[in-house]
Amino acid sequence: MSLIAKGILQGMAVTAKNFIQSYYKKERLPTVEYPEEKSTVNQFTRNIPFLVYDGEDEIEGMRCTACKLCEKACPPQCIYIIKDTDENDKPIKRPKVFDIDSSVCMSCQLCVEVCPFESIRMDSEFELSNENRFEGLLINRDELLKSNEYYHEIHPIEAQETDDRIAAKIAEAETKKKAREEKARLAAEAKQAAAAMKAAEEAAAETETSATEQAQQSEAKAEAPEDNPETKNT
Amino acid sequence: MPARGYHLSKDELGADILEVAMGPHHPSTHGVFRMDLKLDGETVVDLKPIFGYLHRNHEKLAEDIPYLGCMPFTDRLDYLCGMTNNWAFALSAEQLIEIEIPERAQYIRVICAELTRLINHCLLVGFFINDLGALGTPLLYALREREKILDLFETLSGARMMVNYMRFGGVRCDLPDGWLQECERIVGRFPAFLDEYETLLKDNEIVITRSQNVGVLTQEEATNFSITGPMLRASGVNYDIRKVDKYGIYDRFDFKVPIGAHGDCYDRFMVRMLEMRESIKILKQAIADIPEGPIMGNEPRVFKPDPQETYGRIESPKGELGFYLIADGTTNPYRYKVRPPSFVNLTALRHMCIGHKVADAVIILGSIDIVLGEVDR
Amino acid sequence: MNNFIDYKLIELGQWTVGLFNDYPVVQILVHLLLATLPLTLVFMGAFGFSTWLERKGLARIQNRLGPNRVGIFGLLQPLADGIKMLLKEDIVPDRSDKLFHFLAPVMLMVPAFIAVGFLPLGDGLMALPMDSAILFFFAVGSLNTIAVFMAGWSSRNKYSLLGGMRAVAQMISYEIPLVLSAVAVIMFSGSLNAQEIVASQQIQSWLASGNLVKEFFGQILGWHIFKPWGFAGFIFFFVAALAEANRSPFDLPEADSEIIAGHLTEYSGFKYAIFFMAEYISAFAIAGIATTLFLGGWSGPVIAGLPWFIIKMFSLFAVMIWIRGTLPRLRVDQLMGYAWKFLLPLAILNIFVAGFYYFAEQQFGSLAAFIGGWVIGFGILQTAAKGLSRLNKSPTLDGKRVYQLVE
Amino acid sequence: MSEVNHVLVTQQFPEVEWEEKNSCFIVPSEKATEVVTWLKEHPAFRLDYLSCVSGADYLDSEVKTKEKNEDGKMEVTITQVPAKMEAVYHFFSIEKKTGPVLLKQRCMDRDNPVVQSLTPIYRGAELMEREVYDLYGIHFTDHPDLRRILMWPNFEHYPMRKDYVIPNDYDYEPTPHDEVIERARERRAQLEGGSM
Repeated sequence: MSLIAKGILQGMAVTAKNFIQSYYKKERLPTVEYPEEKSTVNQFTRNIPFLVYDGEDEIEGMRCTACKLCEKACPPQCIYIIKDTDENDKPIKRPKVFDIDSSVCMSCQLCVEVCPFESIRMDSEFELSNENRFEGLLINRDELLKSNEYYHEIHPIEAQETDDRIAAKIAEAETKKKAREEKARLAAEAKQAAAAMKAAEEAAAETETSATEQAQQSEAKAEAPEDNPETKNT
Repeated sequence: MPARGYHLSKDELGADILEVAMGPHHPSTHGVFRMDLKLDGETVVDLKPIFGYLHRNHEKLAEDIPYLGCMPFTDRLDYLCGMTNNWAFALSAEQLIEIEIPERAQYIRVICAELTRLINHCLLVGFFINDLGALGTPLLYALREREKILDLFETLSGARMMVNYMRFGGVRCDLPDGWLQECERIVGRFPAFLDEYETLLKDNEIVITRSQNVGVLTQEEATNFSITGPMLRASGVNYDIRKVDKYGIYDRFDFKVPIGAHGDCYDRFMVRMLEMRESIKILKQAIADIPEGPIMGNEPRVFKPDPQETYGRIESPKGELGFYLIADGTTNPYRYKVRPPSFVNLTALRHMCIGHKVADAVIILGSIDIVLGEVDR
Repeated sequence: MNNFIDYKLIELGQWTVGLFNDYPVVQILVHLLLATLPLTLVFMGAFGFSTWLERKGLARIQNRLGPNRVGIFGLLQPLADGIKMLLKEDIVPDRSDKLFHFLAPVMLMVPAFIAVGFLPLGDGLMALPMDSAILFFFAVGSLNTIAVFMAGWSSRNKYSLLGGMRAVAQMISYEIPLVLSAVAVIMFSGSLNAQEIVASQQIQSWLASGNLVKEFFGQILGWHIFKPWGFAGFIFFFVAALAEANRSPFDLPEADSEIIAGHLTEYSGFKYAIFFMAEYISAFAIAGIATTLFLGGWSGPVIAGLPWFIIKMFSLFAVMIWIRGTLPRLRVDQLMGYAWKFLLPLAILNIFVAGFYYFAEQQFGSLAAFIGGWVIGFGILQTAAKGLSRLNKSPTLDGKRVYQLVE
Repeated sequence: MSEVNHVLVTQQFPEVEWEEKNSCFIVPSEKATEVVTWLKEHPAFRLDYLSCVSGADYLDSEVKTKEKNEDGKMEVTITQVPAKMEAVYHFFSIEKKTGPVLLKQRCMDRDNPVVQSLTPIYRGAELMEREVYDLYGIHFTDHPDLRRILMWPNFEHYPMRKDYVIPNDYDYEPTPHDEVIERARERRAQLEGGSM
């Protein structure tokens, strides 16, 4: 070290540069003054889950079917579901209670990934502070339910993808249904034709067996897609 | 005035030894960590690290959760480096079920891991200088740069620190549009920040006098103490798991491993600075080469591996992060053990501190780079 | 004359005292009040302003905004802090030595205010006009060692104790280079009187010449800092002053990353505020005396007097803030080593250089002495500094290092 | 995982068992120091770096293996596996850049498991062995400072053991689920009733 320490002066030059540039360079002053100015929430941000419903009515449009897959997948076990029942105590595919304990939730998104009905999604709301430590942080079904429009607002890309996927599913189901109807119709026609043929050719009694076989085959095919769970839900 | 109220004991010559419990609430123990110091004047004659204030028995928790459910818990180990923790766990679990990882996912993993290394190292260097007594200025510059990378992570995975991004057989989602360009821009600007940082600190006479020859670990000691990561390399041992195991696709990148010669705090600081530059090199190559394609193999979410044991490890920014898994044929791990780098690196703390001053004990602790989430688990 | 502000202030004072000509006892009291009250108020205000300045400056250095909520630009922040401090509970540790715990902040504040009294704020503006003001300043200034040690010892906290011990060691060590670097100035100006020291830094012949340009530069070029020994002396003085005022990088007694807050650990509420205030006021005092000794005191072009003094004092304070925002802290043994092995020999050498400079000026004239002094005198000092640092350096400390990059 | 030349070791130390399934050495405790020192010095291994020490706990269990017998029928054989505790060491070689080599010290006595500490040879094992002691209750002889590390000093149980019962501590940290609150209330009432 001589009289003037070079390294120290270099360092002081750096801090002086930062001091001066902080007055005119945005890069040097990244501070956002929070309550007045909120930093833009990224559309990929995830925080606490919410439930999506379609259309106007919260209950009618609810996508959730209370299948409890998310409850099982949640690592800290913060989701709590009770299935709804109708007046005859028959379970219906809708949650009566859907609670998320936001004090326990660790925003891992595993519930979103397991949901087969595109119902549970991540919110980007971050101002969750509450005066009540226990009940206040427990978010119930009605608070969780948010419209699909809201979903589009916060996560446009993801919401569009989801909608497309649902639309594709519906379309697929439609086509399947149509195909089924078509096949049923064809089968019926074939039956009719066969019956007619039978009637016509009872006397002749020639190609009877092959036609019946054909009809049976197509009938079996038409029945097969009925077990597909996805078509049921949409 | 009698010294009533101080815990004083005598050494063999009859001099008073002052016992100070530094922590668990102390400005520079990096969390709830305690060092019981015995001081002769200002010189440390004995040091006892006390752990467990943040213990939550994460290993026990994992035994009741399916493999995938453990993934978000790994984020909380070393909460600064979620990505590398994810990768280490994914790597171990992938050894259990032996699956192929698509090319693109491999590249994404490398990019994320190296970004994490940048985050961790620039934060560590900031805190280290903060421990030296600089009033937060270098730390805040480091935080300023880290913020940009955290924004990248947020766009990618939805969260800034608790990313939960990697999955067995790939990563959770593909890169959003424009992400790579943004990443390239940030990585391209990073060297300018490093230059500024080095001008601020590297030749600073006070930093040099404070940190050189403090907390020296020789090559043999470092190996014997099971030290890993930048700390080991600062002691002059050429051992980087990225080079040794070549896990992922690290063998495709051209990068070098910085080696220190003295094994003191200054070397640890400089090795980290140089490692950041090497990480930037890897990042640039990875961003240039990343192919299109799928990001996920088709592995079921819940699986039952055959009964077996596996140990997967990666070079996390702090050192060797390993996961020792014992599978018993069910969906949950039978035994889930984390080999945390900062916990093991703390073994050498006592050895390094004895004979130095109190102020040195603080910077030696800082140079080890601990995160209590990982130490106590 | 251009230092009319000072004269107006003095006239105002004389007029006020004159009002009480019939009551001699009251007159003395009024006189005392006039000497102390404005000073106290001004420096308390300056303390408030400087905390704001420091927080704002540090924030900008660290790329933050700093206080900006209370008042415009956060200017009322010090007031808010003061109110907060007043309202806070005053916690006294149960087993502490209550009397000394209480006395320590008082003990620290009183000398700080007395020291301020010795500052030549302007031409003739001095609260305690005294021929040996500089000597008294250093005498009073060293009292705060006792206060800090009292605080550290009486708190019965180990961190406080460590802080107190550090403070004693540090302040006693740095007192010596501090005074020795002032000795050169005192020798050169031949007086302990602060006003005369300031006067010795004005080129009197130029001031009297009537030439505006000469008058302008006559107020500047005579400052001791422009002389080689003055420059070196200023560096030594400033470094030692930082240590005396517990400012970074010598803030070891309250090193927050090591010993929490040192001697302040067990103080809260308004006692803590008083500590804070006393420390800032001693920092002002020491900046003021550095201004007096090396930066020409109140002398300056156009509006010589109080404004220039305040500008210079605050600039030095700003440099202190700047240093605080940049540098890490030294270790305790290095700190002592730096004082005894580096500053002290150089300060002594500097006295000799100053002596030779004085004779050279007498013999060869100002200009020759100036050039010769910078070439020879400063060269000697620089060589000595380099030699000393090489001597002091521990053999294993190698400064710049080269790192290997391996495959 | 690289191949381990296990024959070398088993030839040198006949007591050491080689477990093919997990490719690890099972070392009797009394031999552990000797074996490890030999492994550390031997040029074929040079295991200079102890990476990881873990504990593992196995309760009494039954293993069902299905095999086809001569008739082509599936036959289930049930083998009883006795309870045991293991201290598992992962070694690597920094010099040769090989590894890992697994080494297990096994004790069949779950109530009082004692194994040999490797801290005198690898100082890095100090904290990790303490952790195993703390969480599993495995005693390491010759360990310089065997204390609880993560749990508090007067904690009595070993939380990572498989038969450890997690205490009902909802009293301290209730969560807002009605059920949980109810459970906490019940327990509090139970406690108050008991104490009064």
